[in-house]
Parts: sequence; C-alpha cells; structure tokens
Amino acid sequence: MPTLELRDLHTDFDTRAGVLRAVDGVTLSVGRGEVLGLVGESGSGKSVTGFSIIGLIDPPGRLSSGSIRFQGRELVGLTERELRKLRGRHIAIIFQDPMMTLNPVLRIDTQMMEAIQAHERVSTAEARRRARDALGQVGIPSPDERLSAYPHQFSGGMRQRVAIAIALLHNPALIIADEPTTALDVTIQAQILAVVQKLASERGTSLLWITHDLSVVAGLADRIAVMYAGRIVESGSVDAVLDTPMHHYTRGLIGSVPSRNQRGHKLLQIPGMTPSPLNRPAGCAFRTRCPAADAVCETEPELTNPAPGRELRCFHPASNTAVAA
Amino acid sequence: MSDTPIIELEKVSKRFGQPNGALSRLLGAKPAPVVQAVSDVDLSIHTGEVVGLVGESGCGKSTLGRLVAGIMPASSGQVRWHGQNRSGLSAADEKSAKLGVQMIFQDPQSSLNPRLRVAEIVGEAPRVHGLIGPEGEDSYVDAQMRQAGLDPSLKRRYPHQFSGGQRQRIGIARALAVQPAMLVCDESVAALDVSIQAQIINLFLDLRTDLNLTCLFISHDLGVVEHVSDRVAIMYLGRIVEEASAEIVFSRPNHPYTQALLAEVPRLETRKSRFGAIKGELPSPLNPPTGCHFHPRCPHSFSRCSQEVPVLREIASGQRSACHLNDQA
Amino acid sequence: MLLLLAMSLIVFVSIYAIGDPVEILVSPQATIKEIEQTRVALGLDQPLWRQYLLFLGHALQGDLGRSFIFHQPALSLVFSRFGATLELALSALLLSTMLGISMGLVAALRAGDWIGRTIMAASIAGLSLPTFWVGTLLVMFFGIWLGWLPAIGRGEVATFLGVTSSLFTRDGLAHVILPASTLALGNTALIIRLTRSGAVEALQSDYVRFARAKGLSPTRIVGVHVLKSVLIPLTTIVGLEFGGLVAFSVVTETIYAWPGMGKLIVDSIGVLDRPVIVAYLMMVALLFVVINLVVDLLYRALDPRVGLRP
Amino acid sequence: MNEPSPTRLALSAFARSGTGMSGAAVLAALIVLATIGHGIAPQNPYDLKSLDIMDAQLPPGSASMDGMRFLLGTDTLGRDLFSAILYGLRTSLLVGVTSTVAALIIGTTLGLIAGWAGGFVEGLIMRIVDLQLSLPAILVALVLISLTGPGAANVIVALILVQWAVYARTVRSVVLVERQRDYVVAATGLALPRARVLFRHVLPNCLAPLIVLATVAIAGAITLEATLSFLGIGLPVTQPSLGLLIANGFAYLMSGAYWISIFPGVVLFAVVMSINLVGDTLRDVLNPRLQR
Repeated sequence: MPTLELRDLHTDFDTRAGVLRAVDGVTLSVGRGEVLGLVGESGSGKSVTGFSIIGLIDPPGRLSSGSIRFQGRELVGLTERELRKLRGRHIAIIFQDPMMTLNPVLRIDTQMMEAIQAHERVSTAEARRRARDALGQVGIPSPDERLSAYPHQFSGGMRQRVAIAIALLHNPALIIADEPTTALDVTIQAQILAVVQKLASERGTSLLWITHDLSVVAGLADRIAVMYAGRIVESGSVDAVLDTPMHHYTRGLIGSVPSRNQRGHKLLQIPGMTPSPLNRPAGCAFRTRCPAADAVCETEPELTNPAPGRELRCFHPASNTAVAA
Repeated sequence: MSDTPIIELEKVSKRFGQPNGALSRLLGAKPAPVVQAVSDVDLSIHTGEVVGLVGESGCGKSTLGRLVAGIMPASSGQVRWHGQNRSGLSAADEKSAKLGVQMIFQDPQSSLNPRLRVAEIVGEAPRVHGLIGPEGEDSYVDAQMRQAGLDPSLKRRYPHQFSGGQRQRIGIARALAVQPAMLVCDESVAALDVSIQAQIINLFLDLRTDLNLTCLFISHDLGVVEHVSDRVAIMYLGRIVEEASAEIVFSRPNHPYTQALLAEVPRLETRKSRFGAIKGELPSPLNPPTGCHFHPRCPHSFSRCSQEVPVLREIASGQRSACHLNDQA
Repeated sequence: MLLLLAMSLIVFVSIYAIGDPVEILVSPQATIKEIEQTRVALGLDQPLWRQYLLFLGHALQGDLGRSFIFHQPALSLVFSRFGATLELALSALLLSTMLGISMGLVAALRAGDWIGRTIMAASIAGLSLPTFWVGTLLVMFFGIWLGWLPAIGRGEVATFLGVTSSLFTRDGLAHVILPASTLALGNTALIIRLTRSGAVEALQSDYVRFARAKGLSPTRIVGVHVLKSVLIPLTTIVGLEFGGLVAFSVVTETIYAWPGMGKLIVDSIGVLDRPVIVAYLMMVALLFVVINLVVDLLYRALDPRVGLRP
Repeated sequence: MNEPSPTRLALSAFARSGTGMSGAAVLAALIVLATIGHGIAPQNPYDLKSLDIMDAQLPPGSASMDGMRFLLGTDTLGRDLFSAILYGLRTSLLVGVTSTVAALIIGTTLGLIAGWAGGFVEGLIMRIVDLQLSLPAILVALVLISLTGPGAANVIVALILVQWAVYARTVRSVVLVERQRDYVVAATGLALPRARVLFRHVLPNCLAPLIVLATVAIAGAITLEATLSFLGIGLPVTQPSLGLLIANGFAYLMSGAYWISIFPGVVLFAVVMSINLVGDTLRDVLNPRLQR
C-alpha cells in the first residue's frame, strides 16, 4: 500500500473571469520511503496539488473532485478537525520561502513547542527537550541557545533548517516539500538537500518534492512526475524520464537546461508560452507548443502505460532516444 | 588581446552607508553600518566578449554590475571606458559612455514603468537623446521590438498585459534602442521559467552575434553562465577570487570556493548524489572574516589565510586566482 | 528634550509675537499710563528674546507665569485640571482599544460575510461622525430624552491610593460613560480598521499557513500568531492616538462641561490668557514626550526585530 | 487599438464596487446641491431683511407668516434651515477642498524634494514633518486660530498647516521606494534628465496613495473646520458652515428644538461619510498589491 495515492484530483478556483482549473485530474502515488519529484513550471498546478493534499486550499479555491488516500485512508471529505490531527503529525509540509514561514514575532522554541503540544500531551520541559534535539538533528549549532532566538536572527538557510526540524518533530510518514531550496544559495541548497536526504532515508519518510528544477530532482528523487497545465503528462523513474523522455514537453524542458547543451550554442527551446489556466487549449494542453501535434491532439489524451512503471499522456510519444546533447 | 578593453576596472571599491555628517547627526539621523560591497576589484572586458560574473547572494555582484553600467559611482578606484577614466569625462562624453552600457534587470515586473505604454518605454530615450526624429519614431520602435522578438502590434499595451518572458524582451528592446556597445545582464533570466529562460538565453546569443555586443553576464546559476560566457569571474563577499576562461574554470577550478561551488551544483547527469560538501554559512558582509574571506568555510585553510588577504594573481596562462595555497608548491 | 525646547520656542514666539493681551486685560477706559503699568507689571515691555529667556528660566523652575484671569500660577492651574482630562482620555483609550481590537479581529475572520461587512460599514460611519455632533446626540438622547445618564459635569470624586478620580464612585462612573464613549468613537473605528487590515494580512501570510500545516488549532493561530503580529504596529498607533485623545478632549469637555484642561484652554484662548495657553501647550508637549518614550519602550519590548541587533 | 491604462482599470474596478458607487452618488448629489444651492434656496438666510423673528424656532414643515414652507424648520432668528444648510454645505465643501488641495501641493512638493534630494535637506524637512505630526491636528489648529483670530482665510491657512506634513511624509516614503525600483534605475541608466525621471517616471507612480490620502483628508478637513466652528473659533457668523449651524442649535436641544442641530449634522455626516466611502473604495482599487 503506497503512503499517498491521488486519483483524478481536481482543484478549482472560482474567479471573476470564470473557473480556473489549477489541478485538472492529477493521479499519482508515493510509496513508503520513496522520493517523488513533482516537476513543473509556474502555473502548472504543482504547488496547489501539494496544498490540496492536506486541505490547505482557501476559498475561492476548492477541491472539487477526486480521491486522496493516505496510508489507505480517504482524506477527501474529512472534517477540518480530523484533517488538523493529520497535519504536522502524519503529513508535514515545508514551504518555499524560509524568510516567511516562521512567525517573525514569536521565538523559535514557542513555534516548535506549540507544534509538539498541538498533537501530544507533553510537559513544557519535555517539549523543549524534543525541540532542542530536533534542531540538533538538522545541524543547527548550539541548539540550546538558538531555541530562545527569534527568526530574524537566523539566516535563510538556518530558517529552512528550523522549518525542516518542525516538519520532522512527529516523525511523519509523508513530507510535502514545496520548492524548499529555490530561494537559497547553491552552497546552502546543497546543505539543506543533504539534511533532508539523510533524515528521510534514515526514517523511511516518503517525500513529495515539488520543484521547477529538474537538476535538483535528478540528484534527489527516485521517481519523477512532470506536470503541465494542471495535469501530469509523464512519470516514471528518474533515469527513465530524464534519459528517454517520451512527452514532448519533458523533452523540451530537458533541452532547455543549459548544461545539456554545447556551450555558446542555442538551447533547444520550447516555442511560445504556458497557456493561461483560464484559457487552455482543448484536448492536449501542450499541443499549441508541440512539434508533433496534429488533429488527434484536439481530443484529450488518456494516461497510458508505455513501459513498466511509466505513465504518459500523449498521442505521439517521442521515439525512445536520448535528447540530443 | 592587446587592444584597449571596452571597460576596465582598476582597484574599484564600493562602500555603502558612509558615516553621517555632523549636521545630519544633529538632525537625528541614525548612523548606518558601513558595508564594503565591492573591494579592490580589477576586471577588464574586451569588445565582443561575454564575461560571466558568478557569486552567491550578497557577494556584491549586482553592485559591481551597476558600477560597470555607470549607474553608481565607485567609492574608490577607476572605471575606464575605452581607456578613459569615466569620472573625468565631459558632460557629453559622460552621457555617451552611460548610453554605451545598458542594463537588463532581474525582475521583469519592477523594471518597467507600469504607467507607460511599451511604445513609450522603448521610444522615450532615443527620442530624448535625438537618436531618432519624431517622424521616424514609430518605425524605429517597431524595429526594436521585432529585434527583441516582440510583435510590434502590441506596442500600445501596458507592461501588465505581458507575460514575464515578454516583459524581459521589452526590457531588452528598451536597452538596445539607445544602441549600446555593451549590456550588463543582472540575473536577467533568474526569475523566468526554465522554458522561457531558454528562449531569452537564445535571444542573447543571437543579439550577441548580430550586434557584436559585449556583455557582463551576472548570475548565480553556474549552468547558465557556463553556457553563455567566454570568460568567468567568481566573486565571494566583495572580492573576485578567481577569473579565467570558461573552459578552465569549469574543468580546472583553482580556488577552493570555485571548486566547492562546482561540486554543489545539482546537475541532470548526477543521479542520487550525496549533497553537502561545503560547511558553514555565508558570512555577513557587515562583518566579514579577516584575511581570506573564505577561510572559515575552506577545507584547506591554514594560519596565513586568517591573517593575510590573498592577492588575485596569474597562476597559469589566462587563469587568475586569489588563494595562498598557490604559493605553497 | 529637543522637542520640548523647540515646542517652547515655537509656542512662545507665536503666542507672544501676535496679539496684545494688555488690550484685553485692561478696561477700555484705562489711560495710556495704566496700560503701560500693566505692561511693565506683566514683563511685556522687554524685548522678545529677553522675554523668552526670562520665560525659559522661569519654566525650568516650574514657573510658567501667572494667569492673567485667575491670578494664580498658570502651571498649577493647568495641573489641577490635568487629572480630569487624563481620566477621560484613559477611559476612552481603554474602551476603544478593547472594543476596537476585538471587533477588528472578528471583522478580519468574517471578512467575506455580512458580519465583517457590517463591522466595516460601522467603522466608516464611526470615522465619519464628527465628535462634537456625536456628543450632541448622546447628550440629547441619554441625557435629556431618556435621562439615563448625567450629561453634565464630572460627578462625585473619591481618592484611592492617593489618586483622586471619579472612576472610584458610582456617580463618577455614570458621569464618565457618555464623554468617554464620545471621545472613544473615532478611535475605536480607527483601531477596528487597523486591526482588521493587519489581521487580514497576517491570515494570508505564509507563517499562518505554516502554523495551520503544523496542525495548530484556530484558537491558537488567531490568539497567538495573528494577535501578536497585529498588536505590535498597533502599539505605536494607540500611543499616538492617546495624545490625540487628550487634544480632542477639548471638544468633549466643552460639550459635557467636563472640568478638564481642554475646557480651560478653550476658555483661555477666548480671552488670550497667554500664560495659561503656554502652560497648557508645554504640559501637552511634555505629555507627548512621555507618550513617545513609553511607546518606544513598549515597542522594543514587544517587537523582537527592534533594538536587538548590534 | 488603445489598451486600457492602469488608471482606466482602476476606475472600472471602482465602478464595480457597490459601496464606492453609492458613496460617489451621494457625494455627487451633495456637490450639485452645494453648487446650485444659492439658486434653489427659498430664501437668502443671511439677508436679515428676509427674516421674520415671528418665524423663529418653527418645527420642520411649518409655514411662515407669509405662507412660505419651512421644510426643515427654522432657527432662533426665524431663518429657514433648509436654506441655511445649502449655504453652509457650500462653505464647508469649499473650505475643505481648498485647504486640502493647497496642502496636497505644498506637501507633495516638499516630500518630493526630501525624497529625491536626500541629505541635509531631507533631514530638515523630515524633522519639521515629525514635529508637526507628533501634535494632533486640532491642537495646532486651535493654537493657530487663537493667534490669528477667526475668519475664513485663517481657518484655511490653519487647515493647510495641519495637513501638509502627512503628504510630505507619504510622498517621501513612496519616492524612496520607487527610486529603488529597477525602472527608475533603468531610466537613470538611459541618461534621461533628472527632472524627466522625477516627473514622468517617479511621480505618476506615487499618485495612488496620494489620491486616497487626499480624499480622506478632505473629509478630515471638513470635520476639523466644523469642529473649530462648533467651538466658536472657526468661520465668522456671517459665513456659517455646517459646524456653526450645529453649534447654534446646541443650546436649544434642551428646549426640544432638536431640528436646528440635527439636520445640519445629518448633512455634515452624509458629506463626510460619502467622501470616506469613496476614499475607502479607492484604497482598495488602487492598492498596488492587488493590482495585476
């Protein structure tokens, strides 16, 4: 039984200009101890997918249909109170901007201890001890003193470590990480990735790693799911998807990464731009930018299994050759 | 490369937050801490060259870019434009030197005046400077927009009606409209999605060949810099620590910081890697470490590194590095 | 301190440079000689700068001159009325802060529905109602038509722990209600709006979302995370508004015949009783300095981001 | 093909707001009344010849000796309140708008200078602004008027003096933010003349908060003027504003002649409330954070 299983998830936002389908039928699963990289560009719906899982979509957004199974239990339809018991305890989330995720006017220990005491009846001293241990585990030096500090006394990288420490407090089965290293410098990003990688593998935590950066996922994840315009267009193991991408969007994305190209030569770019979620082409949303599109693509492609462990939403899969380097 | 560089920086420094004068202190202004954003930088860029400037946040690379673009004066040192000290130019020469270097900014949202139409954004400066007459403005603006990959029929629109990538193209059209010899691209593709980023990089590559543009390309993204640059300079906390051709920097980095940086960059080719070789935080520019700024994080540091600032000097043909390790042989 | 000195200079020069109190003080039948005598007696024959130095020297000894009308030291006159004003302003402050913050929070939490909209509409109305007119209406309704509450004067006072105040007697409290509500109205509306906008912003922030992701209860999120972020900027505003309350008590005291220093200043302005005006202004200036100091200290204590950095 | 400008977008957002439009409608009606008021008023309330003391303190709806109807009753001098209110409304609006516009111009200029010049000039201007802002408006106005004496011109001067500092501070802080923005840096890099950068690039982008501020400030100025008049140190009796009308009726509340005070008050409230509603809606539609 996978830790997380999404089936045909739809999340809509009611706007003045009409209904905006941010998540348009997402199906994916994350196994126990597995790292799934959910990759997409801005507006692809990847973050909304992550927030939908733990019911953090605020009006005018709403989860309109589909199923979310966590350790076999259906989460859609749970009350806010029931969801609250899951949040932080069984499913934790790490946000993108470490400068904004901690309350600037509350001390670190307050923010950590309240997370413990929200789910367990423990003494203040015990909560404080556990908070200190958690800080130590994510590599914060002299955690005892740092507990009484305020967020502004930490650098961005250190704040993200605190956020990770909070996420790990209850030893959750699943961590949803929404671009947690995007705002950080390269050397700090590497440190954060190292911490997460180590702790997740030691504890068998499942990770849903949401990012726009294929390179990060390449080094971190077991499997990749590529999102475009609210749908997953392709998924599979890291090696399979990155080495022999079958969807033309995935191919374009990989081709756009400079290190895959010869220096000074033009990059393999995707023409045009991501369609507005209010005005997506019918059928395959990518067809207006796709080199292989034809009349068939105006109907909606189904999710197929072109190879074991792989899923694809495309009528004209690219031939199984590596992207030209 | 014996010809005069298009732009040459000699011992250029920039400090922010100079101590207040007595008068403003009397009026109650708080003394600002002094930040040495750029210190003693030597850098020359030749015509037609693309120099990549790499560094992490707060290392002073944006400030250096603005010094090069003439938007900010240097606190000390000389900036020479075609061999002439820029601070000693006549008003007319100064204006042409300023127009000669144009910047492309990071945030396509804030770099365009939201209350002006695209036609005005692009056409204003050439009109004010008399590069074009009133009758030629329309076709000139059309040509600039086309060159940047924009449909001229959109010129009556306002910036908010464009996507991020298109706004960046407007910024490029605005810069090119005054016919500069050089561009300073300050994180110009950092805020864009990967697929759009590729389009803009390709546009830069085209423009470079078409217009023989010189370019200072500032970025934290090593992959992008490697792709577009001829020469690369690595900055750490206000100083250039290594400078060499792109091939050398990416194949034989000398400075420990460059080495660490290259090791930490996630790449598509590296699967299930182990992250995290470099230790420690970026120090605050308010309170930089003594000696070599990198020594607290450096795996090879020894006593001299904390006492003496290493000089950036030639260690091999076309490769300069500022590290004491090079003196031990 | 600089503020005090600047205030004293501005106040002094502007008051003494314009207008001639002697003409008001002496009878119209007075001879030129009598006028001259009064002038000398009041020290008004000296050049302006010397008058100021004299004034400053005396001020440092707590002497701001004698009232032309009441013939007693101006400062003690103002001071004797200070308590009544302070009592009124503090009651209004308490009322507006408690009411404002709680209603502002409710308005933020119910931003979308009719409760939120009603509170906001009421707050705009509150901001739009001129203090003096509200006072008039309240006097009419509660004081005259319904006769529930006394509309005039301060009522019985009592002394408790060395402080004399009408807040310690039933009668006094009844007298305070109307003027304090009048004074508090505009402020309450303002605090509602500030609280709401601050809380709405906090509710949309990443840290509140993160707090929810930690599984915290809504009570804790609103009561700790949101409230604390709202309170910090509010401290400054409330502090400044306290000064405003003292100033605006001028109007309220006039309507309710409240024997505070606001009523005194209005009367004094009418007869150009300069020492009293000066004493009042210096008193208010001093009060402002104290308020600013307290707000500053409070802000430092509350906001960890201020003053902790080297 | 002309695309909608940001201003047009904000205006259409305003048109969609119910509260904003109702405020604007009431305000427009009041302005029209104030403008044509002298023409439609049944009598000139300040022409003593037209008053008849026999008509004094008549309740609303009464008829005068010579058959004229007093829609809103009369005051103690037998003056038709409806006419008096029309005249008073005009005075209140004129004083409020004039002083606000003048303060806006002075404050904006000084704020621009402070924000753009920096250094000593900025320090000096901002110290004065701080001093001014640390004192409540009513206090400053009180002192000023007590010095110069009542009178329309003096009241306007006092209102200008208490308002300019807010604009100066706002403009300065917005200029400080805007001049850091990349489009201003770009304009500098394009060697555009400083004055052009300031007036064509920086200033138009500072206008939104100023417009909001000025709208609300007009309401504040009208209230403040009314308050001063109520205290008897505002406009002269020969040129009464709504505030003075309310004050005149205050003494007769006890005797049951409520209308003398109530009706001018209702009009004053309507004016201030409608301006505040417009200002509040403007704040929402002009908020740059909500603008996309």
